Amino acid sequence: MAVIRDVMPAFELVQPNSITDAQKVLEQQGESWVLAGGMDSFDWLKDRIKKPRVVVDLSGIAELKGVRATADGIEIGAMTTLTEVVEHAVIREKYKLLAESAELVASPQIRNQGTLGGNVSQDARCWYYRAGWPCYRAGGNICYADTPEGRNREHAILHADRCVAVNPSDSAPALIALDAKFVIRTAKGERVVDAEDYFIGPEIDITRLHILKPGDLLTAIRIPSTWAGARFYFEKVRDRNVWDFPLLNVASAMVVPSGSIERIRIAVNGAAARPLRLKVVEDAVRGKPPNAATGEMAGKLAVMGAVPLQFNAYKIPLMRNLVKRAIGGVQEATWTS
Amino acid sequence: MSKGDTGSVETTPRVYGAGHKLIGKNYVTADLYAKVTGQAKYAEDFHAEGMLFCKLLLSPLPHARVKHLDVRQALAMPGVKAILTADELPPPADTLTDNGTVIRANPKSERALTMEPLYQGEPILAVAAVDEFTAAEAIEKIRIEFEPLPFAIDPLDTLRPGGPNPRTDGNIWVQSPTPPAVVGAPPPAPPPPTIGALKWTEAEFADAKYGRLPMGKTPDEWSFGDIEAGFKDAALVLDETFVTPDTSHQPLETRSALAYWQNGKVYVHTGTQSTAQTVPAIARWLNIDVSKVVLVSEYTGGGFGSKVTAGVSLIIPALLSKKANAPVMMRISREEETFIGRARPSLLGRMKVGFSKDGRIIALDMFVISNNGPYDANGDVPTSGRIVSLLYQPVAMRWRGVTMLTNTPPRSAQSAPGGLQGIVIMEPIIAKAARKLGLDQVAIRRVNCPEGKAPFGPEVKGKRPYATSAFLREALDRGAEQFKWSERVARTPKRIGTKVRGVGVSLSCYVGGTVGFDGLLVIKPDGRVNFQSGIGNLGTESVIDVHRAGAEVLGVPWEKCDVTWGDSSKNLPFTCVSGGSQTTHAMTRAAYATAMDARQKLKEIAAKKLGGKPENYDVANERVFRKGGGAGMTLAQAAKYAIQLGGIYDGHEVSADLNRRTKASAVALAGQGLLAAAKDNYPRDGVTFSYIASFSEVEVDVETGKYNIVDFLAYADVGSVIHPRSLGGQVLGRSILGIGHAIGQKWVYDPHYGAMLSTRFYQSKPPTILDVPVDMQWAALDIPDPETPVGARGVGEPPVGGGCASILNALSDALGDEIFQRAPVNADTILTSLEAGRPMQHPLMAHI
Amino acid sequence: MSDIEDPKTIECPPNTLTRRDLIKRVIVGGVAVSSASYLFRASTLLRQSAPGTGERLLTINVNGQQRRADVMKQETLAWTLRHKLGLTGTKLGCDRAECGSCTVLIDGVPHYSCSVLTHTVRDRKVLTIEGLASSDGTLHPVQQGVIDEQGFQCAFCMPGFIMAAVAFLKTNPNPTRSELAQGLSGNLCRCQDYDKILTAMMRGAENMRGASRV
Amino acid sequence: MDLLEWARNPWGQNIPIHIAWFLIWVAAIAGLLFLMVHATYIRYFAKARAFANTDSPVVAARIPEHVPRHSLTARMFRWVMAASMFTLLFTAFLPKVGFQFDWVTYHWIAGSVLTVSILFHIIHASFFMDFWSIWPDRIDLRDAGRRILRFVGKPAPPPDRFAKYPLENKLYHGAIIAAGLSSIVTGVFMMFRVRTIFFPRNPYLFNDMTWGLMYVLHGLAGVGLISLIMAHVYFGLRPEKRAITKSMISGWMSRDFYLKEHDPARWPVETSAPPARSQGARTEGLTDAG
Repeated sequence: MAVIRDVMPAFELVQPNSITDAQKVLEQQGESWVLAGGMDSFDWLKDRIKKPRVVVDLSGIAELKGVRATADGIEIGAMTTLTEVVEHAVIREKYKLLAESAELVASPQIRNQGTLGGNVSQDARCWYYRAGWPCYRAGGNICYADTPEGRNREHAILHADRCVAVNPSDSAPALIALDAKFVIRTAKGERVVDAEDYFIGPEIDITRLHILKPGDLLTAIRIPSTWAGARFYFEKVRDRNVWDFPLLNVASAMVVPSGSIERIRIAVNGAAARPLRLKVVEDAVRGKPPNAATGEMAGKLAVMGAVPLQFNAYKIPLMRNLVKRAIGGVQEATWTS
Repeated sequence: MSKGDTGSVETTPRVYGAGHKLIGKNYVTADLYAKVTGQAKYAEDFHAEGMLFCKLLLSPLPHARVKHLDVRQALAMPGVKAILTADELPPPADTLTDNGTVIRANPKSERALTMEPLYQGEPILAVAAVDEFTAAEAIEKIRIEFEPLPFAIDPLDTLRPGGPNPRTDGNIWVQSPTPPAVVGAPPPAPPPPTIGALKWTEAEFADAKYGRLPMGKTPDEWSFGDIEAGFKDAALVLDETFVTPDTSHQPLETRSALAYWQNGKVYVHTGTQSTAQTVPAIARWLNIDVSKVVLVSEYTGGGFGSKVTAGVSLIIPALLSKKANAPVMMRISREEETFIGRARPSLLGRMKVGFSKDGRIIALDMFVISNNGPYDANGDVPTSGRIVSLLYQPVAMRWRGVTMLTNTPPRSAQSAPGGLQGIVIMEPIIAKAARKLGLDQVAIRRVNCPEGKAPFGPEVKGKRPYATSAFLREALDRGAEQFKWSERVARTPKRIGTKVRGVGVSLSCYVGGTVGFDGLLVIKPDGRVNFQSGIGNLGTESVIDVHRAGAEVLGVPWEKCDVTWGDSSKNLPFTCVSGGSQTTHAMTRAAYATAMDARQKLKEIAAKKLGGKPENYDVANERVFRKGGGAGMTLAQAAKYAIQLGGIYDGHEVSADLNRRTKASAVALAGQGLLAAAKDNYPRDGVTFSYIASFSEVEVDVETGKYNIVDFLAYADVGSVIHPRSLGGQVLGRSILGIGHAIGQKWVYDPHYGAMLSTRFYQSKPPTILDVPVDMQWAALDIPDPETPVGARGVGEPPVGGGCASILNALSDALGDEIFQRAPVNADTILTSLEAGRPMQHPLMAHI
Repeated sequence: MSDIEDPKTIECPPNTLTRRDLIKRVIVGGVAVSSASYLFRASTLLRQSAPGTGERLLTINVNGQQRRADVMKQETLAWTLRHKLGLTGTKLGCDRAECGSCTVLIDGVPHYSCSVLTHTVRDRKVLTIEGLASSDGTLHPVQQGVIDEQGFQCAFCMPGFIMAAVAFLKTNPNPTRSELAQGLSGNLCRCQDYDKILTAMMRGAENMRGASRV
Repeated sequence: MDLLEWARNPWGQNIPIHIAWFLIWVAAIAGLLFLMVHATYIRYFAKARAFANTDSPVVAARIPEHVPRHSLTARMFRWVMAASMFTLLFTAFLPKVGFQFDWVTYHWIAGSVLTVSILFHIIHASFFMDFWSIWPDRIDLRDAGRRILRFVGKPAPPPDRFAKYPLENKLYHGAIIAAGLSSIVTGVFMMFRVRTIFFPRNPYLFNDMTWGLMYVLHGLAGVGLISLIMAHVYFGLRPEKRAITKSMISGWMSRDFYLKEHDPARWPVETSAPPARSQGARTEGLTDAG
């Protein structure tokens, strides 16, 4: 049977307006596809790689949208658009790290439609996987990128296990650095997990980047006030300044009361199948001044055990330098002309 | 993040077209209102009653034979109307040139569909159905099995001893000689090329181990001067390998087409770079008479060489429409365009260059091979040699090259075909030489750049051909001044923190015009002048701009002028294709000739009616009148008289030297007013080229490998300026097209399956608005070319090479010569090389 | 788009056209005809395909008009606009949310209409390039800016750019070139006329400010 | 219901990628059913079993109290193999039934251990042990025939006692060889597809179809082993087989059991002159655990 990579296949569109209804639908319908902003989903559908019988559109569910103040920090509905996140006063004031990361996602139109929940739950962008090839991640038994001649410039340098795809999310490392909690609604009820536990690598499940099981819904992301107004650093390195996914990005939150790092959380993405929280680095720099020397040390520590593929060796110095900057900072260069 | 509006170049706005009323002046083109309101109809915007949609089945293999095909299930689906396969295509037709020469069709050339796909993504068959949804479902119901055949996506792989052949019978085109001319008979055409196999020895491949391009036998070679002597005398000899990327044209409008048959004629709506020349192409592809083809192409969403005469794929809806007896719309998806749309061939180049101590190039040994795709050979390889020989004026030069076939999508001319590649291979070497010789980058280009009737290429009949003119040195000097070159070079520090700045300059040039085409206009009895334009409307605005020259000659205000374009049934003249930057030059000449013809006829009419000799009359301000005052008449009156007089005056008789297509159009328009039609017979001493000096500054972050283009200036030597705004758009637009080759555009292929991985924009990386400075600068010398009456030369291609090369030179100025050996240059290249202290990227591997 | 009839007024395709009519309609205003033929084909499809059935006739507010159309569940807004409502000013450049040619405003916010399901904009206001000029034909200040500066080349990307600019300039009426570039960064121009586009859009901003003053 | 999972390779060709995982349950259930049927049969329906006893007291007297059965090396190999086999089965199938963990590393390490131990066993068995003792011989086949006849109530002479290994044991060993070797051979090649310490990763060693079949074979052998090992453990725990199981730990079996079940003529345990053969009286034996 021939293949065509154009024109969305037919599906039944269900548009619930409450989480409960959404869950009912997901329980009743077998192979159904959950549609948030759709910026990732439409690729799968238009390429006719995924052909769900039912698509459940969450855009009508008010309770999934908006930013609410909580007793301790804020709660962001999973269906809140990235633009709303970028522009929200409280986020800009207290959790700028998240705003900065969201602002660097794709393009303005995509941020107007793409949601925070979607951004953290999006699938890998490995070009073999996205071409619909039967790789491990697609349920097959091969990785086409990690072969003697495979093209793997954008692939993993850490924690690869058969699959070498990376997680492409920009907001994920920021949320990990902010110690965010992800609220998941499952058939059994509500479940809250730490940001870093929301993501899983191929060694655990090679077909998914996160812990959501069919029928589960990510409903909200809570950010505790623990890191409000901390010293933040976010940097994303990509080829083009619009649209492109990160080659690597880094997010850090530090509390530096008196010249030395008291508390710190730091994460990178684009290096492995899940955003990596760098606990080793955190422990190593705690109590040290946030300067170039500490940064150097942190950078070297961060890339320990990194294994380059044929075309992605650059990611090692890149990650080293990004971690270094996230802790030691970077000198702003301005020429007078 | 573009830092463009900090530290930008301030300029005094230049005034162009001194002494002219229309030429060199800005105005609003007639097509703009429709564009800006969304009324402008591109091919895909047309609809027809009962229109069917068609979808293509593409080959998943790079080279294979269809072993088994079963479409019954698809045909049985409700809503599926017809399926077209390769065996239903008309046989390729021969071409009859205007001088009667018959050019035999090449049976091995590309066709719209095939049962032996030669690249992944080549169309096998097409399904027409009531809608796209049904057509797509039908494609998935088709059973098809392939027999895989050997394939090569890398030109070096197929050159290796025992390497795979991209086509069953070889890997290169072989041209057998043209038979001798027979007296009386039309000049004979060369026989269609055949396919042969070229393999190099292991010994010849030895260099590849060290990242240097191996140099085996090549079918093509030329030289002038004594290069060995040159290398002996040289103060510095450099031997460098450089590889340029394969880049898709990616016009935003894909090659979609709508077709239907009425009264035995096929009506085709599609985008094209030439309304006039696409009609015979369609007739040839469908193997029908030209008179049976109507082409509608009012607006074309970009071409850049990929739609020179549209694309052969348009016969698919045409044939399906005949089969299903209904209009058929073929909407080409972006992915399909990536395959069947065209691309620029990558060139692998190796240059041995000998410099005197003042930087003069005294010997140049150039070797290039191209990655051509499986079908007809492109001119990039030979052109690269001629452009380099003109732009750097080497004292002695040898050029060798070969065009290699591969199982990758077909290539075609892309803005500055061969020119970009030649310049981009050459410029980094000049930059390196300047550093080694301690010379200023502008200075070393000054001593080498062409001037006046500069020679190029090898001798033809004992004499080297030469350019009509070149004022590049002046452009270089003025550009350096405007860009504050010396200030930027002197500025310290070069590095602040992790950021390093570098400046780059590049010369650039390309063919700037052809001659010998026709113009056609009618002065209507209401006094309005109607220009017939066969030029494609692909955004350069030359479709309208060139006629300003005619209006100026006729002394008619632009408000009284109309331009007819975009529909071959509307009697258009024989026009050049808008490719190779020929239009502005060729068609202003034709417009000028036509306007002169109209002036002459006006004077003759006046003389007939008012007495005296035609030469006693003059034409200006919409009147023809006796010199020194007295009797005269308006153009409106003259038009009425022309109709009364008939004959040569209203188009019933036209000059014999016109192209038959122009004659046909004139006949159709005869009697509507004063009809002027003329062929451009103006003499031209030399070949027309246009030139650009490009300047850029980059800021590189050595910790991330990321860089921004801080500033850019292109200074143009393109003859007289016709329309400053569209010229500026071309100069900067094509510069960025070149810049794209430096900062990211590429193809990525999986070598094992011969499949393209970079089918999406986020993978092939066309530049975005944030990848270039927010205020780029351009200027033009506005010095008329002495060999053309209007003085204007073409501009489309010349800026491209300079755009790319000036960025590469700025990068090596910032980072040194040990960073890259190929374009594009990205964070990965920069970081790995900086880590290692030498170029680390696989230098010769294709599509990484 | 006054020459376009509302599809709902056409029940079946007029099959009594002369050839001349057909060609005329094809080239000028064939849209009404096409949406008719679409209605026809859609209803046949309705019978044959199981998924995507259910209630498909919907009314959307486009350019201030209530427009009815028969829309498949998997249909994108770009497709509905172009093929059901005849609003072909909205272009499809990539159909994958990475070129911006299909940008329209939904409740004043720019979206890639190639990546919006029509069924999700039922109760929202859609504005396309065709709805920008006022009914008397006066161009929107941003459109006028393009005319003033001869912005764009092939202009296939133009409608998307203009819609993005119109929305951006509402939030930031007096931007620097860099800010404007950021605002327009979701749109690709392959003629790479970015510099002239920015100039034209800056002029558009100026025109808008001028217009708001009077 | 498809027994294999198929995929379309980059060239659009259909290739099997592995077995359908429900076969795991099929194998487990099959194993379970066998145990139940067998246990029930033994408990309620099994006829008394008879051997032709040919020992003269003289012979019996020559048999030592503890009949040596398995050398230390043989036993060590046996338990190493068992351990790696269990690791392989659990790391292979637990993730498939929902217990997700980092399994691949354990799997290929256990696989390597098994491979080495099997290689050792082959050499050891071929050169240092009575290689043929585990393969059915003519008498086994003859006796099998006789037993069947007696089972269906036809007259037939009683079968001889076993040699070192009962026929069932030999057949089981054969099945294990088949399943084990196929999973080992395919498994070794599959190590080219993951990162191991042995060789650079190269998934293109074979063409897609060959690889697919290899994965299928590996899977089938794997699920096959589930049933086989279930049966094996079951027998190991059955009362009448305990002596054999024990001997796999201690290395010896008692003279009584030896004389009941094994024919000194076919499995001589003392080096003196071969025992004289004679027909004669019979003794009631254990039930046949075929």
